[in-house]
Amino acid sequence: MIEVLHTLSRLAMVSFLLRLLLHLAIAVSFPPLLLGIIGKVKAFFGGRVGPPVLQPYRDLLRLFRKGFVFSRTTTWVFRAGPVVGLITVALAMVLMPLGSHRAPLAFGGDVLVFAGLLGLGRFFTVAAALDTGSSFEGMGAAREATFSALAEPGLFLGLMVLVRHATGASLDLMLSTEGTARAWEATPGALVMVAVSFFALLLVENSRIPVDDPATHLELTMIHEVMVLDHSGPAFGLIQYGAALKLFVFASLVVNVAFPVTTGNPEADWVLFLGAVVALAMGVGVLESTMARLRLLHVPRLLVASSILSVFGIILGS
Amino acid sequence: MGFASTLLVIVLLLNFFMLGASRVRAVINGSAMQGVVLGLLAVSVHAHLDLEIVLIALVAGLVKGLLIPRMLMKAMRGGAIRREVEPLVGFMPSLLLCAVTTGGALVFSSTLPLAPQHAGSLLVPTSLATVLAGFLLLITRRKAITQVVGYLVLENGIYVMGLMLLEAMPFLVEVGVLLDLFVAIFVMGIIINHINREFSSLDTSRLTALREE
Amino acid sequence: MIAGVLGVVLCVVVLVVSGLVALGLTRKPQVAGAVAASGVVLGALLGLWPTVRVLAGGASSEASASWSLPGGTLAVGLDPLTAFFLLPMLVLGAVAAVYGREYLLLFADTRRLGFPFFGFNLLIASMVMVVLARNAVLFLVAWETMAIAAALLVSFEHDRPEALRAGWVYLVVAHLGAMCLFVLFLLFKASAGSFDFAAFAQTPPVGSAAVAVAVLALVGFGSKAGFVPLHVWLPEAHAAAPSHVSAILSGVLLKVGFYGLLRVFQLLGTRADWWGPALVALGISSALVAIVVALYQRDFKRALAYSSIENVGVIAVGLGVSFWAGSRGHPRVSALALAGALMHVWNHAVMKGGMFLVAGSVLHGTGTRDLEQLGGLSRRMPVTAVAMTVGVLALSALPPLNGFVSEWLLYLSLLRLGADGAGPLPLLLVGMLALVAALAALAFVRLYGVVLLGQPRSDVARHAHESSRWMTVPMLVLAGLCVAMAVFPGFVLAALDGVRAQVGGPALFPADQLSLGRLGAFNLALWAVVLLGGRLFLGLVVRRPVTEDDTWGCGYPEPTARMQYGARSFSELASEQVLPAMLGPRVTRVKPVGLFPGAARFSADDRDPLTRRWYEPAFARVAGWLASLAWVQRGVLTAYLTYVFAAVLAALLWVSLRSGGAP
Amino acid sequence: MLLALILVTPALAGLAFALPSGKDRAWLLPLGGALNLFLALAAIFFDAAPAAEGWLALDPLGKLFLGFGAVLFALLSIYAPAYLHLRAERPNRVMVACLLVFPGITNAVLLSHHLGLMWVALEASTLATAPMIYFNRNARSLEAVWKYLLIGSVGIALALLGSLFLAYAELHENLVASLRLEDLERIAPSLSRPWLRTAFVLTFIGYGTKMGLAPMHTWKPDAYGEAPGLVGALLAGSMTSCAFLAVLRFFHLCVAAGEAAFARELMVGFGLLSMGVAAAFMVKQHDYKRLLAYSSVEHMGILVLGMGLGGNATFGSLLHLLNNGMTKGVLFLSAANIHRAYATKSVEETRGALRLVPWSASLFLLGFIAITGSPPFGPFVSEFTILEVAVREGRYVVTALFLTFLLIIFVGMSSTVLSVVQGKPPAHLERPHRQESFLLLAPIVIFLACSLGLGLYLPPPLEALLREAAGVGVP
Repeated sequence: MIEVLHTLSRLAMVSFLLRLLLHLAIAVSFPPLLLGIIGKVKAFFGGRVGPPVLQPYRDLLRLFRKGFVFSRTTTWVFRAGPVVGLITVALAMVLMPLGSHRAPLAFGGDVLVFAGLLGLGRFFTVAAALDTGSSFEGMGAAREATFSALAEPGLFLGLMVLVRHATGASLDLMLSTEGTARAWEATPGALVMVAVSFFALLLVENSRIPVDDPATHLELTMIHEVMVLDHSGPAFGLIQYGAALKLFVFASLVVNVAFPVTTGNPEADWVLFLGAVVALAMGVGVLESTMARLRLLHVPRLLVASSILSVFGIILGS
Repeated sequence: MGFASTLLVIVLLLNFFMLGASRVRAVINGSAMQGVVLGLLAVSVHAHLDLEIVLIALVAGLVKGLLIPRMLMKAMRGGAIRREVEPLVGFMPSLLLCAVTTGGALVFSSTLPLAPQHAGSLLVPTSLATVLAGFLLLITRRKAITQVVGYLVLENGIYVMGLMLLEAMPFLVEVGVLLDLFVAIFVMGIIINHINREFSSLDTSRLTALREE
Repeated sequence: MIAGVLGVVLCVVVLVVSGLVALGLTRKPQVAGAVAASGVVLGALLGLWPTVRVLAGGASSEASASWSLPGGTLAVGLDPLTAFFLLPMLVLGAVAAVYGREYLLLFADTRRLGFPFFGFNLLIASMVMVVLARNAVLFLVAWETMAIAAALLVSFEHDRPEALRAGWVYLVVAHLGAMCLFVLFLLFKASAGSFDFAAFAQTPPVGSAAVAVAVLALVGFGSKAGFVPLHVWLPEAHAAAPSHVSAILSGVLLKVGFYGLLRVFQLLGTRADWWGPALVALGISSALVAIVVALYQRDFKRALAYSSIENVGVIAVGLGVSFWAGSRGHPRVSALALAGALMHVWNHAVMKGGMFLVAGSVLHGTGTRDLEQLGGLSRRMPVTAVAMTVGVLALSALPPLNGFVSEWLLYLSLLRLGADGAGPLPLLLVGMLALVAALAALAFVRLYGVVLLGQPRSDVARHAHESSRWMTVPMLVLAGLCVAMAVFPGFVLAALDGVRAQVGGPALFPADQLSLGRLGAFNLALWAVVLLGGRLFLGLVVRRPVTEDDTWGCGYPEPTARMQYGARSFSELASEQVLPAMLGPRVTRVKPVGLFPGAARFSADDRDPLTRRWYEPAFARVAGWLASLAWVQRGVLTAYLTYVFAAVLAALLWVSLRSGGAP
Repeated sequence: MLLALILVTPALAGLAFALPSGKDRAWLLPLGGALNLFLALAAIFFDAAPAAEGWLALDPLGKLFLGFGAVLFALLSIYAPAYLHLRAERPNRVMVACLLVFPGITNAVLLSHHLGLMWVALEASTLATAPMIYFNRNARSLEAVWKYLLIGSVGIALALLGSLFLAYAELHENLVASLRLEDLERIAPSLSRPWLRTAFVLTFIGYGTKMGLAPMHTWKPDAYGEAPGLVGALLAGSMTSCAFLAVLRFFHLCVAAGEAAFARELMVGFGLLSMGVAAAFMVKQHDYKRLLAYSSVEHMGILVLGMGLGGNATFGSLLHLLNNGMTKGVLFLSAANIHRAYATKSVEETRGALRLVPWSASLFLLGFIAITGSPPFGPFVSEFTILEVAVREGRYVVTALFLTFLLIIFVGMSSTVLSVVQGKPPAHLERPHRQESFLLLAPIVIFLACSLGLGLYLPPPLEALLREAAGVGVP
């Protein structure tokens, strides 16, 4: 009897490990695809063929094979920027449930750690930019730091709405399919607000149009891209990959809130979830193709608007 | 009592005289006269004269009527001034003020109960009115000497009050008071002398260097 | 070692005596410094043992002796609340004393050092005495000694006008606060009949007197803690003081204000409903205003000082939420918020103390606090750079450092409040706190970048030198404490248990304790991962070809250090374009116009907006009113005599009126 | 022995007048100070018997004031020779003589149990101090002494009128008109009320002029500002205390007569007015000696305010007298040292005294901290005691005004004092050009030690004396 139990538990362990591996594999491998999809959609709208969807993977591989160029001005901070930037996003990813799939790591209050990790990553990215001593990178750093500071209240206010119907204060529980579904039933209005607010957050945090134009070539109008100008080779690869990962994390956040659907079948749920993420990416692509970048000084209004949406959400949700 | 009352009225009239006089000499003379009248008063208000009272009357008359006025006259000649030109408050207004304060003194003293032996006496109102007249002289005049006279008149008023208490006050204290008065005016005289030398004038309105800006 | 409160009293004695000896040795600064600093270290060691024992759950102790002073008794006590504030005093005091000896000796050629050494010891001693005192008169004596010692230390470099002014402003605010405390304790006395705290607790004031006491405590102690709008002394003082003193001011002295608040609240016994919301309102407004202003400061230490106000605000919010939630029946929330607030007291002491030491080291190495003169220091001051990295991350409330842990507790409490459905208003607090934290991160990444990174902006920065070991080791000790407290929050929480109970807050729920432990583990893991990742990346760098070149200037061939983004340009977007102009710097621009433009000019005034907009005009107006009274004393003797005359008439009139007609 | 207290130092003054050498003459001062202190202490400890048919007697109040005055004078007399040595260019015959006469006269005020004698002595003290104020012999000091003399004489004349009214208050009730304190206190309950009240008002204003209560304070900034610091300290400490005692004597009669209530109100009113007026003029004060004069006005206000509040505040008020006197000693003497180093009293030109005269400047700074009522100095304890009564009696308006004025005064005084003490000295004075000698500092240090000592520890015998004098037991 006991052996059976042992075997069962061992089986459970193995299946758990397998599921974890699958989860991580998807989380690690899928993100660059989103960049490819967005690029493709924009190309479509621009009437071009555009690079293949898998181009981001090739870019990354190419970058990782290159050597480094470091500015003489820079110190260890410049080298730490990409590393810490990637590590923090990766850990944030670990805290994030993907659809109905539980997050690999969860504990009470980890939602705050999630925000903290993103902040830490941003800190080092910005510091690395300042380490170059370039006026352009300094400018980008200032913009990035300012805008993401203003975006922070929106994130927290949205979380406050979600925690109302969650069973605990971990990201895993707050974004669980059941919890979000319950919230949709109780206060659909609030959830719409939060979903929109989080989508705006996604655009800001990932430097998408209308906040920033990742494809522009005029440094003076850039935010994120100008900040990483001096990075090269594998370091730049880390940054690019980190950016993809971050997009994926935020896409998951939005999808978790906006699309809390589960079939009960894990495999089907993966398809459902990734499909939703891809759809979101396409949506971003469409948006980028149809909208112009906002004037720099109008960006804060967008951020404040997103916070205000969450405030409405709180009021509706309570 | 009739005599005493007459003297008191004279004291009051002298107050008006001093406030209305423009010549410094006249003011000093007025105060001298007041001093003499006060000496007489001391003798007249008291039914039983004893040595102490006579002595004090004598000393007071001497100091207030002779010694101090002479000192002031000397200072005046030193300062070569004759008139109180442009007093801070004109002569007519100061006379009016004096009338008002005298009336006020009468009213106020009517609220103070008197001992039977002083019933009907004008001593208290005269005293208060003289004190106030002294104050008026101090406040409305520019010349140092006139101000000293004002102080003297003020002291005269107090002396009138003291007359009611001559029996009560020890002789020593009375003499001490008079001595203090004399020394005070003596010191003031010295200072007037210095003022005269330092500022070549006895006009105290120049003494305004010490002030808040 | 002497256990119990007498051990701490002995510590005070050692501090004062060593300080006096140092004062006597004014002509031999080397010796004086050694005596003073070793006095502090010795005193701290003497005091630590009883303190730690009480924090570890040992019994409280009291002692009392009669004192021939009206109302005074020499009553002292050591309970968890005292020990809680005592610990950072002793630790930071000892560390700062060691640092300060070296720091001050740099001035040995130009200044007399006897007083600064003595004053520092006196400051620590009086602070210790403040938390020990159990008698209002003794408390006030210690309290004002503390203020005066601090003010005189602040104006140490009094030939600089800003230091002189800082000392003056500090004295004035401290005096205002002390007056509130006078009345506060007198109200206690009026109901208790004695100045002893023990009697206060027996028969505390009730009704409107209790309200008055609480309000006076909020003003009196709040001015010490630095609540807006009574914070104006704080940035000036912290910037002007020698850096080890700034560390003490910010790390401990501000917290003494909280000690006072908590002690008075404890003595008042019953907790009024409005305390919580009042603290929250004060706290959040302080935090928001301060961090917005911190963002554009040009002076390194002033920026840190404003951040101190922000942190004080966060602590107040924590206490307020705890009180509020406790009275509304949310014990779990209350416990979390209280734990967060208390832990933040310690965390902030360590991290801000460390940061001020860093600022001192930078000042020492370059001779300037002006951010626009700094830059690129991490190459020339590597150890300072490491300490600053830790401090900046901790102050930005980022993992894996201790500042994050306490703010984590606070946010978690608010999340729980949201989960409990406590109405929208407290929940909006989360948004504001998030903004505060995000702006703090912005402010600190700016400091970090402008001081350490990029190219030196001036010759002094180009020729900066690292400080000696006497200064770097204290910084590293505090940085190490920051890390340790982040990785082992459970220990910290356990040490707070006694004071938690004394303040009357509920214990942290087991589930939350568990989460806190996991957070500690996560922090440890994060350290490990980041260090490992860094190691791997460096391995990669070694294996790949590396080229060194100039920074890419976007095609511009000759970038200079002056072209870098500086302190002002970095914060320009936030503080001049986005955030409320009322709190922003006053900017004067003369743009070149026309065909033959005249001289263009630009200046930004980063003084405190409240000082600039409220206090200076108000003071000027009152001074104007008073000056217009000068005619009273215009030197005219006859006028003076008229006053006497008028006084006589008025008094006589009053007497006759008062006694109904006849006088 | 009491007679000796009055006569010994004036006798020395006679000697001083006779001595030809100014330098030797100055050394008579410490001798006089020591003798006076010795006699005073002996009288206090051995409870000297009444003298001159009971006109002179030593009650607890007298003991307190006598001891205080003697200590103050002794310390000032140590300072005096060194100071006069600095001012060797000025003849000091009159100065020394007057200084030596002064304690005799003030002792007479303190010891006399006859209100007439007390008046005579107080008037004499005015006259004796006038030459001291005129020590500098320039136009400014002349103006100061003129105002001092005239306002002071008018005030004291009012006090005489008041004394006579009091005598009449007895006479009116068919009592023996006597101005002896013992008689008066015995028959106080049966005095004629209207006369008594008017008498109190007149004497309060009269002696209040001498104390320097607003609005009769106007002579004070001029006299204190122009007199040598030594004289300022003597006036602010000793002379004002004599006038205060005179006020107290009359006040006690009112209390004994059951007329305390109106007297208290009057005192509270004038006390607050004095503090307010002082506060107004201490903001942006350009002359640091005038600043000290206004500070003296403020503290006279506190003294009568404390008396007016009554109860334990009486004790506080008497304690404050000591504290204020000692602290004023620190302030006036250190200000005098600073004045000598800079040769100007203007705050604008006096900067960075800590660099130029570090000791005096430090003492000046500490004196300022003490006088503004900061613990751990004495004035804090006494002000706190007074405030306590105000709060306990629920007189919140008084409390609020008291604290507001104190705060304004602190703001004004601190900005002036700090800018004198701190900062950079003017360029032409960069080097310390005159050594601060021991004798110029030691008395200041002792004054400060007294002020600090009274803030940290009130010796039980002194406390007992204070309580006895205040007529209050241990609360």
